[in-house]
Amino acid sequence: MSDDTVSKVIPPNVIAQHGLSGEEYERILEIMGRAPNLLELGIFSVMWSEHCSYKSSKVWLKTLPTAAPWVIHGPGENAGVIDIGEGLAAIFKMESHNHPSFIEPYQGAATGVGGILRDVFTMGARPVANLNALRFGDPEHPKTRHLVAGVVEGIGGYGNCIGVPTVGGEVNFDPGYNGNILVNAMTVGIAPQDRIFTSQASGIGNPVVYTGSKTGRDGIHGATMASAEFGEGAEEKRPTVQVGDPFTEKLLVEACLELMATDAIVAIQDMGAAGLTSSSFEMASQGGLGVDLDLDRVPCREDGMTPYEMMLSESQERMLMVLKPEREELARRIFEKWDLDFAVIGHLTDSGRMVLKMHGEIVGDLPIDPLAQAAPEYRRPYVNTPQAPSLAPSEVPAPADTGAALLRLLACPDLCSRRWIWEQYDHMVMADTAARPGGDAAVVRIHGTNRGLAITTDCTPRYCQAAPHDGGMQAVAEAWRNLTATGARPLAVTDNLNFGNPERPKVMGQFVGCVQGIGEACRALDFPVVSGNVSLYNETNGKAIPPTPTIGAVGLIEDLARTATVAFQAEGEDIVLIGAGEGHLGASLYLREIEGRREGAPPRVDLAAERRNGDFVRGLIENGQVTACHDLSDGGLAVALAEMALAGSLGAVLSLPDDGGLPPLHAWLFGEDQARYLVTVPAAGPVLKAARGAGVPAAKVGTTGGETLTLPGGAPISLDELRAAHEDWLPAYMGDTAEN
Amino acid sequence: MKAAVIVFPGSNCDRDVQVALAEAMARHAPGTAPVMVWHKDADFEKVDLIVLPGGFSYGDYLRCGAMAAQSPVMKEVVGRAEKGVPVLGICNGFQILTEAGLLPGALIRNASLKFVCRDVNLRVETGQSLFTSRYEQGQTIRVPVAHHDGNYIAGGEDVARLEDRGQIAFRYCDPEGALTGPSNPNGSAANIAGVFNETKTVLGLMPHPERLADPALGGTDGRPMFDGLVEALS
Amino acid sequence: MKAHVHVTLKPGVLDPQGKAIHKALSGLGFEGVEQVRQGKVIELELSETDPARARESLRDMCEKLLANTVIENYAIELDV
Amino acid sequence: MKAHVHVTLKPGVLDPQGKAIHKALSGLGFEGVEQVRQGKVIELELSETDPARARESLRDMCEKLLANTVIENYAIELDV
Ligand SMILES: Nc1ncnc2c1ncn2[C@@H]1O[C@H](COP(=O)(O)OP(=O)(O)O)[C@@H](O)[C@H]1O
Ligand SMILES: [Mg+2]
Repeated sequence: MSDDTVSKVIPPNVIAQHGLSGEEYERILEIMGRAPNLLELGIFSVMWSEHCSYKSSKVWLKTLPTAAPWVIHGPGENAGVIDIGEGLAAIFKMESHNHPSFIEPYQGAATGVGGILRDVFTMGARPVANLNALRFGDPEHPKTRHLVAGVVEGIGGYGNCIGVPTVGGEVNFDPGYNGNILVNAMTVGIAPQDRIFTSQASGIGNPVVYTGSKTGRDGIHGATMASAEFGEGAEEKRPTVQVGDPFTEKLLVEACLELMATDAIVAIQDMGAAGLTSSSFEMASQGGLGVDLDLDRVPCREDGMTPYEMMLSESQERMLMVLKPEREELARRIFEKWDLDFAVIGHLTDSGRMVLKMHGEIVGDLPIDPLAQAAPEYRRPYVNTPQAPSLAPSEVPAPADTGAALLRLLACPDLCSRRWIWEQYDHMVMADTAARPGGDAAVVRIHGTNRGLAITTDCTPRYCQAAPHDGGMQAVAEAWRNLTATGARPLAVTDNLNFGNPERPKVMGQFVGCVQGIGEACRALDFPVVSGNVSLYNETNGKAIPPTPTIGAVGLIEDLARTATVAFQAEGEDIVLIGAGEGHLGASLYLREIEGRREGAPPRVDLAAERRNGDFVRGLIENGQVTACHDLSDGGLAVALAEMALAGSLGAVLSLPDDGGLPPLHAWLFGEDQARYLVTVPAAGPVLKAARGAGVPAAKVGTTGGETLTLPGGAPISLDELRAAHEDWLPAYMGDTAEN
Repeated sequence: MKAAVIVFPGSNCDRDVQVALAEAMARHAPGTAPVMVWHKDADFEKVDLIVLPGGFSYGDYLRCGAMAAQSPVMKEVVGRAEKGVPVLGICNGFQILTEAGLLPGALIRNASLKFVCRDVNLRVETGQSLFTSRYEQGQTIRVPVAHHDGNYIAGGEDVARLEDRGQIAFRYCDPEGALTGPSNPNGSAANIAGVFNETKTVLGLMPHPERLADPALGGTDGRPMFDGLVEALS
Repeated sequence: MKAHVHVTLKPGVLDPQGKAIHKALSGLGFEGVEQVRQGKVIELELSETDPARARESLRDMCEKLLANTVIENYAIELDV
Repeated sequence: MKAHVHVTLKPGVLDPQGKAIHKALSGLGFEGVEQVRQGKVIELELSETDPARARESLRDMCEKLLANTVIENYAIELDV
């Protein structure tokens, strides 16, 4: 080995800087049979970082259900793959870019989108939709506005340029995210089932090819940064910010898809977190092989880059492939056509080792399987979150004026219209967006067919905080409900588990509770988890974010002519409430926004009722019996009703059902009981009868019509007033005046 | 009828316009379909219509459309346009046409500085062109915009002269056809959404008629542009 | 040789970015800002060593690509 | 007083625009271009007449708004 890499004794502070514990270092010595050099230490450090190794979460992730007859590839690949019929597969995943987005919101969010897109097209899919689940701090916090502006612009900047529609997502504001925002991006792609690509390398001697952008010194140690808490030193980590180049990524998508239409590729893997290190390790280890890399051939953006920098750089828009040797020239021509770098940087071996050479010398030599398999795995101690006391509707005072309460809810940061955001996203490019943002789930047509995918992301962090297990269940149930409300059959889930420091038993307890809740709900709803991502250490100076297990979900619509949207369609239709409610106000938005209280247990999730009610509603939509449909969630019945009226520019009169036994009016209006939907039908009779037959609670609660919304016992509220309340908050907050 | 859609690196509405055009061709000129032309293929076959699609050619870096306007194929497009071959530029295609000098003016950053994607109303300023023959003058249509740099400035030319020569094709308006401030999504001079060259054989517009040419997507107001073109050129 | 090309909007051409910066500066409480215009600088590293030839080639680059002379002016500066 | 603020990407930070311009110039047949980086110039007209005070206020504007100091450097130039 060359001089600068000769095993010197690595000082303890350098080991610590690499985020490795003393115990972990001992294990490294054992695996290597000698002291590692700095390059090797760096490789261990990124491979064993929380981000890449899932060391704190793995034991719990294993408990999630991942199988179903329609699952083609579950967790373990770059993204999950499911069968959507007619020989096609949907490929999707969600991933976080939380820390980078807090440091540099535009580039952090943009590169987050770029990264998740790569995970999906690496597998052979053309990306067809992006979504983004965002959590910001208190609107009054001095940094929030700047972060919202930058993140939204960055997501749009990348997705718009690459030409993939951004069709949905979610946004919450909560002081719990003041020091740690969450940016979770999801991509869905479609591929022919017989052209799905994985990272499993094979064929000793086959060339290992690098393509895409050149490698720079950017993002070195991004993976370890994503796995460390913010503290006073956060500013010093700034040079790790990466700049995204969506134009190059667009070329990379097209070039990869062009090559994938041939039979040239043996294995392919994007260079994401931990760049060249993790992509080459992954390919070799999945194939049970070894790999020799000649670092002199790595296309570099700057002179004099060291092996350490090359192996750990997180420069964006790069791919690693193993090709059939006889197809190398074909591949080179395709990448050159698209003006992308193309370099054979090594080949596969049978050594089971990764051997790195530069200037003719070996600069690093590591065993692959021992490193991957000995990755630490922790069963971290945890304490369960104490049971939140339940709160009876009678313990929550009624508002002086229900209409005013509704207006306030519609205008609150967590419920107001997100139009200001989605209008900055091209949500129509590719000309297949059948249901645009603003409904329960986006619907994207499967190109060239009349079938569609429904897609959503959901999580209610305030529920997860109050009761992690129930909150985890609720997130899945809500995602399932959102898909169902469009008429889709829910198929599978990707998750993004965002939590604080897992070394703290309280945080670990939140994690465990949420994962268990997610698992239980997914099992009950036949809704397997096919991919996901874990983001831990989301805390600043010891203050953790609210537990936020974001659920992304995909469903299938067999006939786009038989779907429903939230918009009221016609005057004089009956409004039917499906599902039962007791007026649950614990942990509700009403309680928080109107009463200023954050307390109580979240609503109970009855998975059997979810399934029964949802299947019933989907049947109605498929039979063409309903004209509009919306699920009930934040803000309850009254808010759902107002959203339907605004979407259809048509009013309604809400009336109390005549079956008695109702909770207090305000609890009936604003309670957040689960497993419920509002539908409109030309006449309620047949639907009520069918519901009785199916054992599904249903009641007529009003009639559409006019230009006002009337709540029981209240004065009519004009749609204009409702619309202003709903639409104005975000643009006003972001400082957009009418003149723009 | 033969039509070509030019594909630049970074074009991303090429397939969208191909589909809308192909459907119009299937309706009015059965048996024909548009061809896709890679920007390096300067000697593409003779066609009756050239379309420059939307997207972010060359990432929209430097200036939108600037690098595409220098692409090998554009010399050929300019040459054919000068001989009277109709050229339609949508969104980025419009930006490329102004950069290539085929259309007057320039498109600069939206006044809001933000990307804007939403349906807008357009007033058809003339029905007397290859592109607008299936619309009525004064008619209001609804189509989406999606751009960051659609703020039209006449630059050198003045708007009144464009108006006199009948070079204004579409203007942003409210649903009733009034040219109001709030109905202008990007700050364009005189609410201009699309302009012709002097002979009305070249049209550039920021809105995307190809995105509302299919009832499954919520509207068909964009369809008459493609139908009219195919009908006239076949 | 190093060169800087300065590209600025012609006087009278609307400058949405400059306007927005102006507004934002006022919003931040900066007083006494009377006008703001935003331009671009393109920094090039050239292998050419003869200033006259470099300048000529740069002028050509500006006319063809770097500036849109309908709305922009350019100025070439050589680090000699 | 007139001021120019030059905002450039920090060394080592990827400059996708510069990269694309570089490629486009090669495509146009301009040879001998070795590197291209793109930056911004913000031109301000200030009512302040004291150079020291102007400079201080400009520095403040850069830190707060004109530059993204995570990835950009800035330089202030006063026309005096
Ligand atoms: N929370 C989770 N639930 C299910 N699967 C997960 C979860 N987190 C990660 N995975 C799976 O683990 C694998 C590795 O994930 P990750 O390291 O994020 O992928 P990548 O290397 O592509 O960034 C992926 O297949 C991913 O789907
Ligand atoms: Mg991946």
